[in-house]
Amino acid sequence: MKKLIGDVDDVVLDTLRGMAAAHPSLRVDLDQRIIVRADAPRTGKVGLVSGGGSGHEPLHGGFVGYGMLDAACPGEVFTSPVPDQILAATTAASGGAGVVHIVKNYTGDVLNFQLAAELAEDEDIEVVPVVIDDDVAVQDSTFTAGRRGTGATLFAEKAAGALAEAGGSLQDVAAVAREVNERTRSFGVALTACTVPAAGRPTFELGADEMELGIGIHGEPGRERTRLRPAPEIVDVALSAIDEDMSLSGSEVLVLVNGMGGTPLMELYVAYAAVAEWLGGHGVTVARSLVGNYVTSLEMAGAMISVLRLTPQLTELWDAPVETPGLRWGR
Amino acid sequence: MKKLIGDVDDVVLDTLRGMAAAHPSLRVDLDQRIIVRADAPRTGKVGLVSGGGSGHEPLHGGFVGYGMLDAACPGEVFTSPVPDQILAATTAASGGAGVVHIVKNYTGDVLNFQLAAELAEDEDIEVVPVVIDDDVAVQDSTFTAGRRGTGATLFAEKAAGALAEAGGSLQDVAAVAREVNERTRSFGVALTACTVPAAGRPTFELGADEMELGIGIHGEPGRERTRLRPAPEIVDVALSAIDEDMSLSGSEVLVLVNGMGGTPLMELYVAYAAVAEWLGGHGVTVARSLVGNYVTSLEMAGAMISVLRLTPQLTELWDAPVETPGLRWGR
Amino acid sequence: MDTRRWIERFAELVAADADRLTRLDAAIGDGDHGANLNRGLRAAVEALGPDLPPGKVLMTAGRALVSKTGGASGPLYGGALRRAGKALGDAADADATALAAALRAALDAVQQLGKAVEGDKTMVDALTPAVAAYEAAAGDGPAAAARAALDAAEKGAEATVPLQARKGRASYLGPRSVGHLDPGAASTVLLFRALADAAGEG
Amino acid sequence: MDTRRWIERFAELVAADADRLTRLDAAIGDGDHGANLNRGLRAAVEALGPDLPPGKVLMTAGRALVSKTGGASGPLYGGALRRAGKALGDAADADATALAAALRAALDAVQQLGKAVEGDKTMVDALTPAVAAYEAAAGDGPAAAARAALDAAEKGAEATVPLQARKGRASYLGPRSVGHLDPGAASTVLLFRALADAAGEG
Ligand SMILES: Nc1ncnc2c1ncn2[C@@H]1O[C@H](COP(=O)(O)OP(=O)(O)O)[C@@H](O)[C@H]1O
Ligand SMILES: Nc1ncnc2c1ncn2[C@@H]1O[C@H](COP(=O)(O)OP(=O)(O)O)[C@@H](O)[C@H]1O
Ligand SMILES: [Mg+2]
Ligand SMILES: [Mg+2]
Ligand SMILES: [Mg+2]
Ligand SMILES: [Mg+2]
Repeated sequence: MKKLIGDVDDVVLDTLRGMAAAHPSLRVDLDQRIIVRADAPRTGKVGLVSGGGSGHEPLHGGFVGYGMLDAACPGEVFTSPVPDQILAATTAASGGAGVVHIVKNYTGDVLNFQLAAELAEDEDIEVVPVVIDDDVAVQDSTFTAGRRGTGATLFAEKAAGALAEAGGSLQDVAAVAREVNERTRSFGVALTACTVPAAGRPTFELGADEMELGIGIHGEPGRERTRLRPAPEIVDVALSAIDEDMSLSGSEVLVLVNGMGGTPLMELYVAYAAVAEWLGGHGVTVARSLVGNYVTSLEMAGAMISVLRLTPQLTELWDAPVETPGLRWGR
Repeated sequence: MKKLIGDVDDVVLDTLRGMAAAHPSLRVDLDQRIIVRADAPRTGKVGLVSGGGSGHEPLHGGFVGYGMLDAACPGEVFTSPVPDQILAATTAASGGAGVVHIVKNYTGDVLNFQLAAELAEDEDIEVVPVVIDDDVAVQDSTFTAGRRGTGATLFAEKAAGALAEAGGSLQDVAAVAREVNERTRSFGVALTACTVPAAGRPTFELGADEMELGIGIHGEPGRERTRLRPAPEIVDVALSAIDEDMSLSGSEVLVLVNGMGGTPLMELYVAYAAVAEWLGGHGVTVARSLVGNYVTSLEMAGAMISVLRLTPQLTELWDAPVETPGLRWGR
Repeated sequence: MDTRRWIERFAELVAADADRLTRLDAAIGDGDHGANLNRGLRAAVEALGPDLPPGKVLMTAGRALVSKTGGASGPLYGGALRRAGKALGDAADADATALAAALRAALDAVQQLGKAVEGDKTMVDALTPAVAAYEAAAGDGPAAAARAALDAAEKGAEATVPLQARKGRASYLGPRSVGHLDPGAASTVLLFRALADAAGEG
Repeated sequence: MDTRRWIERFAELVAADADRLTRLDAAIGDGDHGANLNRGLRAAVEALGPDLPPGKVLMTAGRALVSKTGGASGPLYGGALRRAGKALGDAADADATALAAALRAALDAVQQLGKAVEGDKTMVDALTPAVAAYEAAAGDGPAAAARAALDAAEKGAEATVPLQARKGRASYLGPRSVGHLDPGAASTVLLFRALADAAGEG
């Protein structure tokens, strides 16, 4: 295992230490393991909290700040946070107007956030959870755990954060996050596996000319293994899967070409060139785009494409000023 | 070779296509292979141009925009651009007040920029080159090609760009870039090699428990190969080398923990925690910091640390608004 | 029935087998089940104060598991033990009949939280037959009942191999989840091995 | 002396050997020397219009190399050929004496641009003895002179192996650059092999 880390058992703590040192605009509580906006809680503002396993940086801690999250709670690598920790983040974010939980749809995240919400209600904090499940690689049926939450998480945190900053109500902030989720679809591919520090070996083995289609963000293998293909073909697989699930033709979209952590920007731009061409050729207008490593899976090589069908309000919320370590514009 | 690309021969062109599609604020000329600010040239403003081999993204093209570069000219992967291309960028950037070339100190870059400057002078554009050579891993002597240009390039582009935006003169803009270079030292390590697409195989082989100390940004091996060490020890090697060359104690610094392309943010924060601790323990005040992938070497895993001894003016120039794909704040 | 010894033994077995559990989870999940349970159970054992009644032991351990494990298994095992502890109440002793009821409550808790049914390729596939076997053999005393439960848990776990997962992370793999032992079912076997060991000692 | 054939042959040899040149460069540089020269020389051959005098051929090729190669080798080889072409002037023919002077001018250009001296482990280590050998054998005619130059270039290139680099990227490696053949010296051997081949044909 080749990682720039110290003690494997301390990797999350050391990450938090680094974030604390690098970002004076954040309040990092190493004991509670939460990352909080320096000015939280803001009285009267709806609080926005998210969290999940570590290893997806900058998600979620890197999205704490003006116009986005009030607090984040990172669990162990690829392991959902525990209820006490989620509660601490919720309390830190609570300005009396309620708190929205953005929860990626994994059994562990859903259960732990649910328990935390119960604890928060004991402390008279109203919590509305929004579950994100945008990954089309997984069949959505009552016979599965449902779809995974991936790139839509970033979109939901941005839109809900902007609305909360603008004074939106608890119900409205939750509703916009839900709307973003409903209008977003994602599909990811992996060229390499990744290694959970505590495990010390890759979660799966891939041949030199193989790739995984339909991966998640936890180092799990995908739905299908195929031979390595050129970027335009991969993009076609991903966008066709998305388009089949949610027809894109005629819409204005926000598109994210998201690196999984080990893929350099150069390749993401190459992929984005293919994405832009595909969408243009299918009658889709790209109104906004984002290319980079935002929702990662440790050092996995690969990319995930997320497409959000915009509305005028969602475009406005996307464009609204944001000031976080991971996403910043307008101030 | 596992890369998200199409035809290997088109990788630079495809990257430019992607950048063009993703960033409407840039004018990308695919024939000339240059990336230009949409509003360039600005009459009376000193132009700022940089370029070099591709494979270092977001450097340089990702730093074109308000408060930073006017134009960038990316060569083939790890290969300096050619004079005609540099001339095209220079012409595009020229608003009549002269153009500063930020040139990383590699024989090829220096020679090609020199030839381009001669061509530009034939067209009555005054060009002042500033050569960046901040890498302490290389002995600086008249018997070598001199030190390599690495992280200081980003700092110089930011400072010179801010000063040019503020109306600084040709000589002043060049002088501040030179000053940044003189006050910056860098040291990098690699945990893995990287693969130039056209070559198809890694530039060197590293054992599972080996790393390279004192690497550059072109996939070359470093000065020394050692066993893999924990992040705090690596940081100590890097900062000791920097400190020995330019004493840091008592100064206020801007520090960059820069990923080489394949190392995820989590590990960079872990490294930054160690950096902050080391500097604090050695009487150095970290006034500003930046953690992320800015000056990369394709998909190489590893990190480079750059330290700039700030002055009040340099802090101000660093804080000034910037709006580029790779670096953005204040607007 | 010494529930404290049960939990301690469960922690020992998981610590010894953490690597295998993690490897099972890497194959069809995210490679952290062993680390998760190990972390949670260390906290659970630490949380156990002296001289607690059997029900209180399970409630305390369950709460610690919920607080420290994370992932899906934390709330599920934690909720199960808490509910089992609640079922035992404040009684100073827990005989086989009481434990049978407690185990049933544990199973109910897992199913309420996780919504999985038998055949979904989860810990429920080991837990369900184990609880039934314990109930059926409760009349023969705690040691015999625990051995029967262990036997059933092992068979139930083994039976997850050919199944396609419908709950938890493994469900993302679709047909590719077939042919692997479910890690949660594997750790449930350890839960009943610990019960059998503890009952056998006592 | 047919300089056009010389350049075409150089392009052929580099195309055939690009992989080896790149591998040499990967060992102590950045792994692009073969690709660079190959790209540049393809452009150079394309740039050659019909019926150019020998000097003009070299100037045109040199300019194309500068325009299309990039890297250190582009300006160096390009500058060398341009200067050699200039030395030949507009003459319709280039005999061995004229070519000797042109090669000397090429070497001067490389050294003016790159500031390397013999022993720095660069193309200069092959070019310097090759030019001297050509000059010394010019009296025996272009074919014999070119063969002598090739011989000297090969020896000069081989002699870079034990050296520590003091110019170019290989200098970054310090002592680790010892034990490797310099890629630019290797391509200079091809330049003289092409010259020998072209002179032998003519
Ligand atoms: N909905 C569920 N109901 C019952 N058990 C479940 C459910 N989801 C997951 N599990 C069990 O949890 C195990 C995985 O636990 P663990 O790896 O610790 O959590 P995570 O999946 O969050 O990483 C699975 O093997 C399965 O037995
Ligand atoms: N200063 C110099 N003088 C002469 N030759 C040089 C100099 N620097 C580099 N070279 C030659 O250039 C070769 C490398 O060329 P190439 O790989 O194409 O360029 P780059 O080093 O820019 O990648 C070296 O092997 C060496 O022979
Ligand atoms: Mg997990
Ligand atoms: Mg090069
Ligand atoms: Mg797991
Ligand atoms: Mg080279």
